[in-house]
Amino acid sequence: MEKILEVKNLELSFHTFAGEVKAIRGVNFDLKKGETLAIVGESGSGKSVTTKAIMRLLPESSSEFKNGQILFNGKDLTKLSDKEMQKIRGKDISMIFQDPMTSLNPTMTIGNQIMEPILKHQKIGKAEARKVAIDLLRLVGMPKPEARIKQYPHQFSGGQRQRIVIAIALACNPQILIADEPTTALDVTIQAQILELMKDLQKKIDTSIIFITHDLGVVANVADRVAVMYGGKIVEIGTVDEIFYNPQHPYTWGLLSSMPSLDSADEKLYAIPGTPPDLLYPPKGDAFALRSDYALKIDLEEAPPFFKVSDTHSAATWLLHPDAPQVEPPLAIVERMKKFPGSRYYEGTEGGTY
Amino acid sequence: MKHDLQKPPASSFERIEIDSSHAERISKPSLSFWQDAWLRIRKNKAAIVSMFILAFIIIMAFVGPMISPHDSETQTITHANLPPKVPGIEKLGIMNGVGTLAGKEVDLYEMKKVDTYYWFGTDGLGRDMFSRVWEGTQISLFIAFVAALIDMVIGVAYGGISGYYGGRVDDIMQRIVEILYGIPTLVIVILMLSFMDPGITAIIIAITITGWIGMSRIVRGQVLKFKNQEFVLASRTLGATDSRIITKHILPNILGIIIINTMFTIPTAIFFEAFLSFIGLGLQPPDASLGTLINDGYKLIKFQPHILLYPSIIISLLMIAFNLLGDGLRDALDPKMKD
Amino acid sequence: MAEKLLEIKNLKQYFNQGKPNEVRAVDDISFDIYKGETLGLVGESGCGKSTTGRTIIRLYEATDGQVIYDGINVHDKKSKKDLKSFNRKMQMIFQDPYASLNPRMKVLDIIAEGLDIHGLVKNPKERKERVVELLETVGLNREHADRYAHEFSGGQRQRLGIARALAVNPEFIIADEPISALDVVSIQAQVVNLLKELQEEKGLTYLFIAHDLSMVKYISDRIGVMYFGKLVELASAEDLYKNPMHPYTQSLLSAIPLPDPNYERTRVRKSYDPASHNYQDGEEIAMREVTPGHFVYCSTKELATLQAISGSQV
Amino acid sequence: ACGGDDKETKDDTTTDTDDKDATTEETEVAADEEQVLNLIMTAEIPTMDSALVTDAVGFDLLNNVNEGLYRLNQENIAVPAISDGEPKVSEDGLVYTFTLRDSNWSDGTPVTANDFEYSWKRAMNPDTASEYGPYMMAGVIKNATAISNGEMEYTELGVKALDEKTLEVSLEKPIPYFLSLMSFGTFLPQSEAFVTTQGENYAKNSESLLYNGPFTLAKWDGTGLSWQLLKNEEYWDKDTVKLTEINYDVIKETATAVNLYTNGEKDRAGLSGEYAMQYAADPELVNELETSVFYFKYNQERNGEKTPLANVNIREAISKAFNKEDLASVVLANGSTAAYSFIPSDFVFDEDGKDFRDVNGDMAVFNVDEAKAAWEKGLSELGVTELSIEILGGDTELSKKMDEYFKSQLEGNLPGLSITLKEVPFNVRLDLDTNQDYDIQVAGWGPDYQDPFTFLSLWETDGGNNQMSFSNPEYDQLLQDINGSLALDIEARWEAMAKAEKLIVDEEFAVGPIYQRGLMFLQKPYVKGIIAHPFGGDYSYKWAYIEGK
Amino acid sequence: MTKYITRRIFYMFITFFLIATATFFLMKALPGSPISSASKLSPTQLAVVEAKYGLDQPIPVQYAKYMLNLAQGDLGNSFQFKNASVTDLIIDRLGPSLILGTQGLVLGVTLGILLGMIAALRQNTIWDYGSTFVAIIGISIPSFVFATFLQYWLAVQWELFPVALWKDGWMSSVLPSIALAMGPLATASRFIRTEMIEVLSSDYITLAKSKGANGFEIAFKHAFRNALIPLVTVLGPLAAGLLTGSLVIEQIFAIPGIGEQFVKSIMSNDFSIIMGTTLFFSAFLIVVIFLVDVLYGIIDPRIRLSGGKD
Ligand SMILES: Nc1ncnc2c1ncn2[C@@H]1O[C@H](COP(=O)(O)OP(=O)(O)OP(=O)(O)O)[C@@H](O)[C@H]1O
Ligand SMILES: Nc1ncnc2c1ncn2[C@@H]1O[C@H](COP(=O)(O)OP(=O)(O)OP(=O)(O)O)[C@@H](O)[C@H]1O
Ligand SMILES: [Mg+2]
Ligand SMILES: [Mg+2]
Repeated sequence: MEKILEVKNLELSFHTFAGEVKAIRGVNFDLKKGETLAIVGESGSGKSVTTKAIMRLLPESSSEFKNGQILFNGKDLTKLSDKEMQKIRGKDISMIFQDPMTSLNPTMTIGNQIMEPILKHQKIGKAEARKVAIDLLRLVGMPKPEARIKQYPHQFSGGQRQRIVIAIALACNPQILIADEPTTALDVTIQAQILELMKDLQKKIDTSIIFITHDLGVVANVADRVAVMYGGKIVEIGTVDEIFYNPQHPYTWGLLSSMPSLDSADEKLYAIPGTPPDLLYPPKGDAFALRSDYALKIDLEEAPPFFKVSDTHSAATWLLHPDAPQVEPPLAIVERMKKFPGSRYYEGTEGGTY
Repeated sequence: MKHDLQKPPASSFERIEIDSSHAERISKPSLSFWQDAWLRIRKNKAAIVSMFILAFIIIMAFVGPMISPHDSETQTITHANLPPKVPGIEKLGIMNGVGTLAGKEVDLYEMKKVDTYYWFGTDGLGRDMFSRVWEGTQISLFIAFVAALIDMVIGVAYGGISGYYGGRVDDIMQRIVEILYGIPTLVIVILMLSFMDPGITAIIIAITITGWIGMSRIVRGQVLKFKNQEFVLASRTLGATDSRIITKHILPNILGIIIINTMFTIPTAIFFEAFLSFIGLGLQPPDASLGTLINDGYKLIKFQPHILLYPSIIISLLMIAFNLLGDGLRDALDPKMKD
Repeated sequence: MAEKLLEIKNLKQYFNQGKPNEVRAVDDISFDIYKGETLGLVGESGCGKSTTGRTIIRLYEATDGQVIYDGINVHDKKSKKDLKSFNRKMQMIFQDPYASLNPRMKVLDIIAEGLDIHGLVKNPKERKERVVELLETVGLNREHADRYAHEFSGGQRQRLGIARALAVNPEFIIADEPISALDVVSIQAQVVNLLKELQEEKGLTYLFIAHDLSMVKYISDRIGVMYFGKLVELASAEDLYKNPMHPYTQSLLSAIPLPDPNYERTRVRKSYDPASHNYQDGEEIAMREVTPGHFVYCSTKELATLQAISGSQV
Repeated sequence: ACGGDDKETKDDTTTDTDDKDATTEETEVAADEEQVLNLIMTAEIPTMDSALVTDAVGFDLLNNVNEGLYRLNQENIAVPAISDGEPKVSEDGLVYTFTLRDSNWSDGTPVTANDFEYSWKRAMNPDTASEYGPYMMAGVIKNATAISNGEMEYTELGVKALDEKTLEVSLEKPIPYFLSLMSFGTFLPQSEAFVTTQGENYAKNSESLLYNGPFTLAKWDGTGLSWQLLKNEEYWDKDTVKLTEINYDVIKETATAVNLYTNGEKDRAGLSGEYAMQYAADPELVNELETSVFYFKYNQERNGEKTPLANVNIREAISKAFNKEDLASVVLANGSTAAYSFIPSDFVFDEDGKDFRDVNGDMAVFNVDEAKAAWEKGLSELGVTELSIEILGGDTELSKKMDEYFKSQLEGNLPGLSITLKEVPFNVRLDLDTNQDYDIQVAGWGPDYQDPFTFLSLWETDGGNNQMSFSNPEYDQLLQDINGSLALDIEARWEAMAKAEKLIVDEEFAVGPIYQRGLMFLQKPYVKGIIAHPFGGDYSYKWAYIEGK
Repeated sequence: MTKYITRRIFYMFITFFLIATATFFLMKALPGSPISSASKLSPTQLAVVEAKYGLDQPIPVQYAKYMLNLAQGDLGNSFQFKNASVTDLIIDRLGPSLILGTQGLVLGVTLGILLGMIAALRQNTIWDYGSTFVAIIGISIPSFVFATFLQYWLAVQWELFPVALWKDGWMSSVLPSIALAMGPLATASRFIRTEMIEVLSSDYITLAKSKGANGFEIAFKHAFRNALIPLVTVLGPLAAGLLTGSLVIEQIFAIPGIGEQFVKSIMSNDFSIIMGTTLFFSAFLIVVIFLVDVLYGIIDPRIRLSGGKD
């Protein structure tokens, strides 16, 4: 499949009064046409910053782009002028934010807000744009769009507002849609509706989606591929099955095993102890080592490189180093691995090799 | 996704035990709210410069009259209306005692046979402007601080009660505020003068009577915001009394805003005093404030600019400093303005 | 089951009563909470879960109804002293780990607040020791006592909130979405594990409010489902998940995504339409016991159908 | 100064005294010079109703738009105006019979004797609520005292129109200065027919008024800040009037006035002290001495208790302990002069032209030694070594500055004295004065008629203005004689008044004269012939003209 | 909605009534008498004059009378201007004050908004410091000093505008309006700067940026209206302050306005003018506050549709 976006070696810092926050410390990933890449990770792991860096939406005054490339269809976005970037935003790449309550302008009718990118990027008149906006609203499942287009955001419920935000994002049929926790603020039932809606729409307009969330259930639902972020880096990346059924990084293990399954018994949940690192003072070696049950001596010295697990799957942990000792993943993970052909605990008949 | 070429020694792949309490460590140094604010404000150059200016002015307000060779109240009628003359600087062609008299530039010191130096010149009664200006600064600052303090107390109490108890109480108290807004301040001020002698006290009371409304509104808004915050509810479920909630939870949280507002109240008070002087309700001589000095001086702008100049410079510096400091504090204390 | 700790009878909480913007946040609900159990309360945002919790703990005066704790109606007028002792027995953990800790207080003072109010410690040294003990209980340590809330991460903050509630040795804790604001499951698990441990150690009773159903199921013995101010279903956790009877509960359960791609590929969501009940005028709708311990808000007609279905299943 | 100017102009413009010639001359002047004057007022016109007017602006304008029986001439001597020559005076000096000249109101109707009778009675009518009517007439016009005390109907006032042109005025007692009073605003005529038709609207604006003076008022809306005087074509002496138009604007800020003057928009601008100093060498600066005197008013009894000022030595000490010359020239610096007497100079003269001011010579002269001696004496009489005294002053900048000077001088020269200053707005000061709630007050007085009595009468025991508990039987007796037994004996009266003045200023030190107010203003050199008056209206423009603009 | 407005109007009247009452009694407590030459009159003469003005009656009676007259729209007659009714006086004097106040406000607020926006958009650059400096200078220099400077330089020296007086039509109003504008300018620019900075960091601005909006659209289409909301709340007091605070300016520019007259009335105990003017001011203030609420609703649809602020 064709790579539509490549992020290479992205490094980014913020300058705050307390010092330099190294928010992104070397991020690499790519996005293929039509796929959904989910990025999971704890709060502060750098998910939003990564995507905002792609959109070049970070505050110019306090953020510093240190290194790397962001190639969109081969064009390095970091090198574009503001004007050129404005042409890309909303047209080729668009974005949905977490909080539908605050991401709409309270003093503008939703019609105008939807029409804005259309008028901006497509050479059509107001009346026509209005029609497009109504169609979009209908597309995202808003009843009576003709009437509601004249209303203001506060007259809509949270779920409806998120639909409006999606309508805005889709207004120009973008090649990439970045959804930064689009359902976190919503109820499960509404979340389910929105997720279904996004999947439907993706099929219709064949866009690539970067989907940020920390809800593993949602990841399992929407993603084709998954990137796990921790402390400003991607620690593991692979297809959704690889990540859920054959995870390699202890952090991924932690995430997956701390989730109670609906039919699990009463045993104690696995929990990752402690708190994520403060990126003002990034740790020397593996950022996760201090919270890990599987820490190696080298973790405190040197950051692990990526080790390839398969063509599509790699993870940054010393555990994959040939010299590393074999460790026993948590029970819940072993359970999961049992279902994955190719993992060492595979119990199926398809006969995986390692 | 390349492998490390430099092979690490096998020993480094030993498993280790990590103390889990390690993971809970907070690497940031422990900073209280105020330390944090201080760090922020330190980054704000304008605020820091303002602080220095303020400190300088405050120190000079007290030291100035002492270091001047002339007393502020001694009237040497023969030395009236002299322009500034400063030893040393006089050679540069400024502050050399030359002033305009009857449309001509003359060395007034020579003409009046004065052989001492008046750094800021003299006024119409032959008093030393240098010490007068600094004593005026003292009074202005005093008025400002006391007024701000009283204003803070009343404004905070009024707004606090109104916001905290809400409902009926709030309704009535807000109506009263509306009415107070409507009664002209001047009527109140003049009325007061019939009960008390004009002067600092009267001015301060005048400011107090009318100046706290803004503060009370702000405090009320803040209290309304905080009284339903979860940490206040938590304290309530623990059985905390109203007074505990107010003093331990609400007040400390709105203190920042109160301080910021005070920073903006101070210039207002200094100004109000100047305004009262303009309409003739101000200080009683020989007391002078920056406001009254400016009032006396601005008529002489053409021929004796020095009488207006120095108090104006100081009052402007004070205003600028307080405003910039207020701005700085707002940025530093407002959690929304993180980073 | 064990003895009743709390009986909620016909509790109503209307905001802005009589005004055009009246909100019936809690509209005539009744349930019991047994000693030592965890009762989960789920439902969509705005259905009245928090209000229920807050009314129980008297943060709001109930519009109507009773909350009987240990045989005494909490909402009766009481002396200050009674209130204080009641405040010690019942505590609350809040949803927002940022808003629930006073940003201007040190952790030591936040946690010691209950101790101070109830005079549980005699001197500063004892106070500090007690706080450290509480910190250790929630997995934090001595060095955290002198810090300010804003220096902590979300999970740590939530644990501080728990320590604060524990300070007065309560019997009953209302946990209002203690994990919803915590981002990833691994952090949520810290808190959930802690709550469970504490329950075992201290024999606490919980009212656990949440909308994350998998966690609720994990921690709760029984679960109530709320919909627009009403309790629509109440059953043991196991039963509710295996055999949801109210269509709203069914829709809720079908909407939860699980961290299992294979399951997700096949999950079908049901939607709930309140009109589907087709209630007739005059039909009395109430909580009715369908199977033992399993209550559903339904009409008598529905009850019959439900019983028929579950009967056939047995 | 103005008088001198006038004589010159007369020489310049009029070659002979023939009226006709003068007229032709003047029209010529008017042809090549626009006879327009642009003036500044410092306050609005509160009213143009001569019965109600109380303030300087009102009197000033009335003097220019109306004319009474008498008018002050260029030498500031009251000369017959509407009165056709001197009146007939009865033997006892109690009845004056005026014959009126033929003259018209601005609407063309004749001015009659009834207009005077009506106007004066109207001023005494309680319904009119005139303040100056009772004040000026009581003790002068027959029955006025009784009327103002509400004991008699106002119609009983001793004024009567015998016919169209004859007015008979009866007095309560002989008044030596009566004729000069006749030039005062309160005694102007009003047309009964006009006033009654206008009713409520009378004097509301320039249209609802009638004028019989050199000018008429125009463009005045009753409260506005600008108006105009236009030459009155109906005025009986209109040939003397050269100005066709005077434009007024109210400007309260000296800086603004000076700026307008500099820009050429105004022909005259008053200067306050600070400005006077700055323009000291300006050739356009004019200094004019007014007839207001400012003085220390020593309150001898406050709140029922005697103040230290009840001691004559203390009063003497204070009167002599400050340098009045410095005060006038440096502190005030506005053309004021030090005052060494209570009656101003250039105010009244005897028949030989000798200024009343010179009779007593300088009194209460600044003399530190005498002051100290009196002070010591006073202190020992009081049995104290220190005194704290309050000075009550105005709240204008000038009075504040002056007060500071007093404080410094008095405290410096009188050991043991400490002065507190109290500076309040005018109405507050009046209130304190009425309640006699002060120690020393810096007060001022301007004359209401051209006789020293207007000053001397203030200190009559229990007099309306004597809010300082000064009482001296000898003085009271003198006052009684001055307007009683000596009323017709001009010389003896003159002496009695001098004696009275000496008594209060130099013997009893009841008041301590400070300065006689002067005025400084800038005036364009082409403005000629403005006459300043010592009382009543401030200026007359009847003789003013523009030349050489 | 109509119910809300009726209630508001009812409250407005109550407030107005209370202000009238409070002012009346306060004013009666002022020292001195409105009779200008009181000191010259004998007590009996004074009594006659006072009786004519009804000042001899007990204060409650005077109050009742005043209120009755007020209800009929009669504010009485001035003491200073013996032949003018207070209503006429206020009407005559109001025009210039209103013109100056409005121009000053509009000018100040417009420029202030502009400066504030520049400062916020170019935060921590020379633009920001420059506009902050201008704003602070605006409040640091007393308006009379400022006015004096304007008059001297722009009118006397450069002859661009009339020096003073209310005679050259609009030109006469320029300098005083500028002098008056400084206060609102400073307030507005500070408010807008703070609010703009906050608005610019909000989610919907980020969303707008992500739609491809350029700097101009962000500032004016999206941020501006939202940043305006808090400014609206201070517009009321600001407007009222301009009217009352203009006395200094009116005096310096010799403008027949109401502010200057007001001070004079207080100084001379002109009861009827004090009352009339106060009532007028408070009525104005009350109406302005009401209008501000309406404006609030226009700017912020959240309030418009819920029909009320609280
Ligand atoms: N404007 C900024 N200034 C300074 N630091 C910032 C800024 N924005 C983000 N950061 C820091 O960058 C790091 C990564 O933040 P980011 O918002 O990408 O986290 P996230 O993974 O999106 O978390 P969440 O799940 O809470 O959204 C954090 O440490 C955060 O504090
Ligand atoms: N103080 C209040 N005044 C008026 N209405 C209120 C108040 N508190 C809550 N409500 C309303 O009562 C209803 C129930 O609110 P509640 O907070 O109990 O919901 P919840 O189930 O806890 O929702 P969430 O999951 O969002 O916390 C909501 O419609 C809310 O708007
Ligand atoms: Mg994020
Ligand atoms: Mg809730």
